[in-house]
Amino acid sequence: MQHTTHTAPHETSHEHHHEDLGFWRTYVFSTDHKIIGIQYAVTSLAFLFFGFCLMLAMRWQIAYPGEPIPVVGKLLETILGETAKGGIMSPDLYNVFGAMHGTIMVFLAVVPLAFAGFGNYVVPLQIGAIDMTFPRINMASYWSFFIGCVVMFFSFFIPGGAAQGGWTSYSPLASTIPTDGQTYWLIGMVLLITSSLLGAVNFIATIIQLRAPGMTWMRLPFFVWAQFVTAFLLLLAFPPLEAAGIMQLMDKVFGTSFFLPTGLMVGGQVADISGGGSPLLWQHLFWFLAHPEVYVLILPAIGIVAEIIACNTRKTLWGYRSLVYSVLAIGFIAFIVWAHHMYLTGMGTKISAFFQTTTMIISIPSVIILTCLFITLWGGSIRFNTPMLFALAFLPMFGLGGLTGLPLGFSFADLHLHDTYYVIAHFHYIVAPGTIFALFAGVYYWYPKATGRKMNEFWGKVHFWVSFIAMNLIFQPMFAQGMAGMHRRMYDGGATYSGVLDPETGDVVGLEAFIINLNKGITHAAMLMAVAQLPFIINFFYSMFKGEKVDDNPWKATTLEWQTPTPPPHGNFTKEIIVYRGPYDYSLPGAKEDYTPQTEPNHK
Amino acid sequence: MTEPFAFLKKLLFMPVLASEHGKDVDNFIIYVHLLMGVLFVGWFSYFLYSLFRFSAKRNPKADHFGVKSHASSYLEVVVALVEVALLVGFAIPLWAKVVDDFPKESESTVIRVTAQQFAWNSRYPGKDGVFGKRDIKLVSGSNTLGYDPADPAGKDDVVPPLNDMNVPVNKPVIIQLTSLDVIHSLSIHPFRICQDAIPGQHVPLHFLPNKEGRFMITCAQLCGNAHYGMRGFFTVLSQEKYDKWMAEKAAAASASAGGFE
Amino acid sequence: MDVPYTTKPRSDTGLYNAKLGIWLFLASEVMLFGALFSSYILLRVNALEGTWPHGLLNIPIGTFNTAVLISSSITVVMAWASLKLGKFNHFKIYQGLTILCALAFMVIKSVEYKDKFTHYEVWFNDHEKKSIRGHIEVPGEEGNPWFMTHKKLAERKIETIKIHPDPKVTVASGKEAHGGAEAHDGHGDHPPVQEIKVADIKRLSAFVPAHSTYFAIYFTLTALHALHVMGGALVMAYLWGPGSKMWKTDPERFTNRIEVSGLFWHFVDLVWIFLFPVLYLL
Amino acid sequence: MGDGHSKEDIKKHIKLYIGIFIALLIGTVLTVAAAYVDLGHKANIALALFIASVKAFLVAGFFMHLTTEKKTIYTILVCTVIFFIGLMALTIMAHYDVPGAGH
Ligand code: HEA
Ligand code: HEA
Ligand code: CUA
Ligand SMILES: [Cu+2]
Repeated sequence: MQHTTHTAPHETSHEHHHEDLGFWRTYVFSTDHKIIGIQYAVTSLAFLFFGFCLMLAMRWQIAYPGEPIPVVGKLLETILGETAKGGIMSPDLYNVFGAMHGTIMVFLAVVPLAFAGFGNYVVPLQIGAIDMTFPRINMASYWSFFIGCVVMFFSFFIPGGAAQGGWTSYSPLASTIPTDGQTYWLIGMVLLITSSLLGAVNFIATIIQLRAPGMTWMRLPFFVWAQFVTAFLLLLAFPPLEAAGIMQLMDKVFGTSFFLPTGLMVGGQVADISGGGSPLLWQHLFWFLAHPEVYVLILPAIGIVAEIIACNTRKTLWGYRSLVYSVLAIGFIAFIVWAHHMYLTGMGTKISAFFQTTTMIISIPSVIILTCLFITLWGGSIRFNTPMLFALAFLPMFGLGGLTGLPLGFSFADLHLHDTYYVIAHFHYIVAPGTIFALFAGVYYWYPKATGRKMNEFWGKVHFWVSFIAMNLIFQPMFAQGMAGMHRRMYDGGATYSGVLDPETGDVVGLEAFIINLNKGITHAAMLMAVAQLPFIINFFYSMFKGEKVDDNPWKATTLEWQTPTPPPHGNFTKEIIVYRGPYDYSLPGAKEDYTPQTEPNHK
Repeated sequence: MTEPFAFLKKLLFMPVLASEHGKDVDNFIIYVHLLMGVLFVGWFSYFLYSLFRFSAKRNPKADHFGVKSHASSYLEVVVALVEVALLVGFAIPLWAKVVDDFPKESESTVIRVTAQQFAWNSRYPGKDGVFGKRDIKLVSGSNTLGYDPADPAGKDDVVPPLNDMNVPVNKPVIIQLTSLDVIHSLSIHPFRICQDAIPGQHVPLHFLPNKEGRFMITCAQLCGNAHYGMRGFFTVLSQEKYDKWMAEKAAAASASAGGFE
Repeated sequence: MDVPYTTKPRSDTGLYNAKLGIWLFLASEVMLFGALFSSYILLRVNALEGTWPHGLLNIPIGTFNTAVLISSSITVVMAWASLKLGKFNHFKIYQGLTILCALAFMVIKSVEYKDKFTHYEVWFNDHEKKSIRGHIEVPGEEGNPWFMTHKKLAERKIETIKIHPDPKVTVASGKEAHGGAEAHDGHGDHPPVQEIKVADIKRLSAFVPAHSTYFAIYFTLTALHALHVMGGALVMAYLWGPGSKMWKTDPERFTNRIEVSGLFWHFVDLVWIFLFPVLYLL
Repeated sequence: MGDGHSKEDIKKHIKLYIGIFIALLIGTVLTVAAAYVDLGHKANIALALFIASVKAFLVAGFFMHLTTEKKTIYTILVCTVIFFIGLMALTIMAHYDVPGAGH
């Protein structure tokens, strides 16, 4: 059945004629976890960039409503036609870009990069396994993801463009928009979900079954724990969205009414449907995934940051056990907080009390995790290299994003803050200067393992500082906008809701002008952010060929991925791996060096 | 009232306030932000100090164990306790008040608000204080709300123009909210209210406007390509002005008969 | 360089890889079907008074199909047990029977589906009038048409159709209803054929997903289940045929494969155990 | 595969399997029969689900060897079931707990 592995003949052919696989089997249809990891990483970096480009165009429209988009306006008109007439973004196109920015960033960029990319590359190495448990399923997972990406990307170019119901795709809106974008979105999602499920099964099985001798649970690097919990989140939270996706697809294609109530009007006419469905059902099933999904976005990032902080403070992680229990707790509770996105759909006291309570409970392990990482700094000997800078910046950025989740977690405060830019700022602080910084950190940190060369430090630091400043200039003003009552998903950036005069009193009604004007500053900061990526992109490709050559363990780290040749060969390890100690034995009293690899036996 | 918070409200860019329960909302938001502020400032100072104090230059040899005390556990317990206090002391009871403690209909201004792409319909019960009967089976292209034209109670219902609702000041308002097509959300920031309008569902909400003025209704849920333009006005008038307005609209309604859109 | 524990269990977990893998996969399947189940329940409690159809499925056929699926799950364990006992020939027989059961299930299911696609309900513009269920005659169509809708009728400018209403029968749970497919000629008294003006029709729908949320969820659940049956049957057919060569080279691993595919098959059976009463009887 | 799966054990198991098979068939007949007895709507549902659960237990417990499975598998399945129940229960409860319930 589908869960069997490598057949024997395949295996032997490997052993005997190593070079025989040829280009396609080695680099394209590879079953090697490292190649698959890199495939995931490259695909998702491309989509990260693409998702950002969509947002740049949107930011232009928000700041300068109705003005032609500079530079790419003409190009958009050529490619997309009507919806970008004269290089001006139409409301439909704005909604397309908005929905796809969210979808792409979450499902096509950050998750595949953080979970599948880094996870595939690093997890088997860190636990001392020769590969993933099911290498061929691993390959299937990537290709399913890839086809999903193609479907999503292709949908931009169909008549009417891609999905425009927001990344949340709330019915009835998403199912009644007459274009086919949503259908493509759903098909794409089913493929992406399949990919995630296959990946999740593989990760869990690998971590449970393939740990090297001596690699007990409490000796796992924290990154592995984070990936382990993440895999469970994907495994059990995604299927309900798949079910919901199938039902919405039925609504779109077969005219059913799963999410469409009786008496619904579409385009001024009574809809020709049976009715009897429930719009809220979609929301429940969507958020049942989407809340755990946000932890999927953050946990691998926390894992990366923990690795880098331990290594660059030359200290063991403070409170390793609390860290582990905290991520387990987060993983468990993440399944029962989802309706905090639905407080204002009409929720009574009891249910809202339940979800507010679980939401507050889940914030505690986050506090513990951050506390442990902060305290780790104390007494360290901190090396400020590029990965460390990004990892350090992650902490307060995630802190800010997390803290601003607290008011949102109370339904009573949500009365004022729901669906405003405060929410946008809240989660972007976590995913953009948070997760993305962690991912940058990971790229800089593991790059030497994959290529044998380091990325340039100077340009790395330029990348860091400009990005850091730009990110804060982008997202900090959004808190103010949100508090002032500016709502998200506004084609004109809220201009319609601003500065109207009361005909009787002459008072200004709605948003104050300076709140709207912040839009311009934010957009300029986003452009700065774009410029700041140039050194990174150039550095990334340049260093592949010209970067400083380094040895197998350039950061002097303890975990197993640094105990292999660089880049690791097929099968990963050239010697037998036995683990004798915990993952972070830095600066052990009495040790020769300031790091003691996990493979080093105890000399007592 | 809350002089000590006036400054904080400015600092947080909160908009004007025009409802009774809004005070609680604002105060509550400020309490939470105080907690956040303390945590942020505390940890951030600690963070900067450690970066300075323990840089490799200043501290070339790391201490394997680092902090030995478990003071941070107490801190975590404190955070948890504050959260419990906010939850049990404020968030839950205040929410209960918002969703359950409805004023008497006879003592309130009752409005049925129906959202549609991309406008707000409103309907007042008229003199008899009773809305016309509504039946889902009657819904059609010309009678989108499904009101029974034969029902006498519906004859005096008042239907003001789209996107324009008025209420008297200092009298509770009950809004019965629904939608015709997709999900919208009725958000009026000065009143600190927000409620999704969901097709097929009628959700009531209430508040007490305590300040005269013209306020803006924002649609807070993506509802299609003109979501950004789905603006409406909600005006709080003195009782006299309100009565006058109501009389005008009622006259207009009986002139057009039936009160249908 | 082989991935370890593909055949022998790892000592601390007591599991071989594929077994852990399949259970993880099944866990996610539980959530998939679980979500659809939850949706079923929500839609049902959400339904307006009297709009949830009852007794439209063919209970005898459903019962028979249940028995077929249950039989397949005993043959599938027997196939595995035969391998454990080293009796490859018995394995071939049992595994073959399992595949036949799967095929039988699919055939019966398609007959049921076909019945639904040609069975209609008509609602009238006059909402005081009750809807009628039955088979229809449409000018220009031979026999009972498939997938007819009021839209198609209007497009073809058809003015009247004929309907053969179902006889009244008493169905499960003692409720009285217009009979479903089981109420074909034979029992019950046949109401007379009626002629209906298309202009009077508000909706006309076969018992297809668009008919009602009930049929929507019925078809979604059963079709998804049927996909699982087909997938399982394909894998088992592979293991019965070309895949069974492995018995010669690596019997233990082959037995594991049979066990793992069997686990999947039992799960498919398990889902049906719930689907049957919930969709057919309640 | 060791534990409990030696040839002797298997032979014993086969008897059990056949017993379960018969029990499942009887269960099916019972389910259908119970549906024709009018016990009140709720009781009918409860009974049908009860019989289905017993059958499910037999299949999962014995055909799928869950009664003698490893701890890892139990842990995974218990979590899954908890999340499933959470999904179903909370979604349905949220449906009933709406504003103005006392209104
Ligand atoms: C990775 C992503 C991520 C993460 C981790 C979180 C974490 C949290 N989120 Fe967030 N959230 C989103 C992504 C995320 N969220 C997204 C994408 C949305 C919008 C979806 C949409 O509508 O499109 C959203 C929306 C959202 C809402 C709905 C708002 C609305 O629509 O009205 C709510 C409400 O409860 C909420 C709450 C929380 C809470 C309480 C946490 C908690 O887990 C946070 C816990 C963390 C802390 C409490 C930090 C602790 C830090 C310290 C103690 C140290 C501080 C030190 C310094 C700062 C130096 N989030
Ligand atoms: C992981 C998720 C994620 C990430 C990372 C981001 C990143 C960013 N987001 Fe987004 N955003 C969402 C998820 C995300 N967003 C979601 C879910 C929504 C809601 C959608 C909806 O309403 O439905 C949203 C909505 C949203 C809005 C609100 C739109 C509206 O409501 O109308 C805005 C407005 O400014 C915005 C801005 C930005 C900006 C400026 C960034 C920047 O931080 C981007 C920074 C990115 C980069 C700088 C890319 C760097 C890439 C490279 C360097 C590639 C290198 C390549 C190679 C080497 C090959 N986002
Ligand atoms: Cu209506 Cu947005
Ligand atoms: Cu959430």
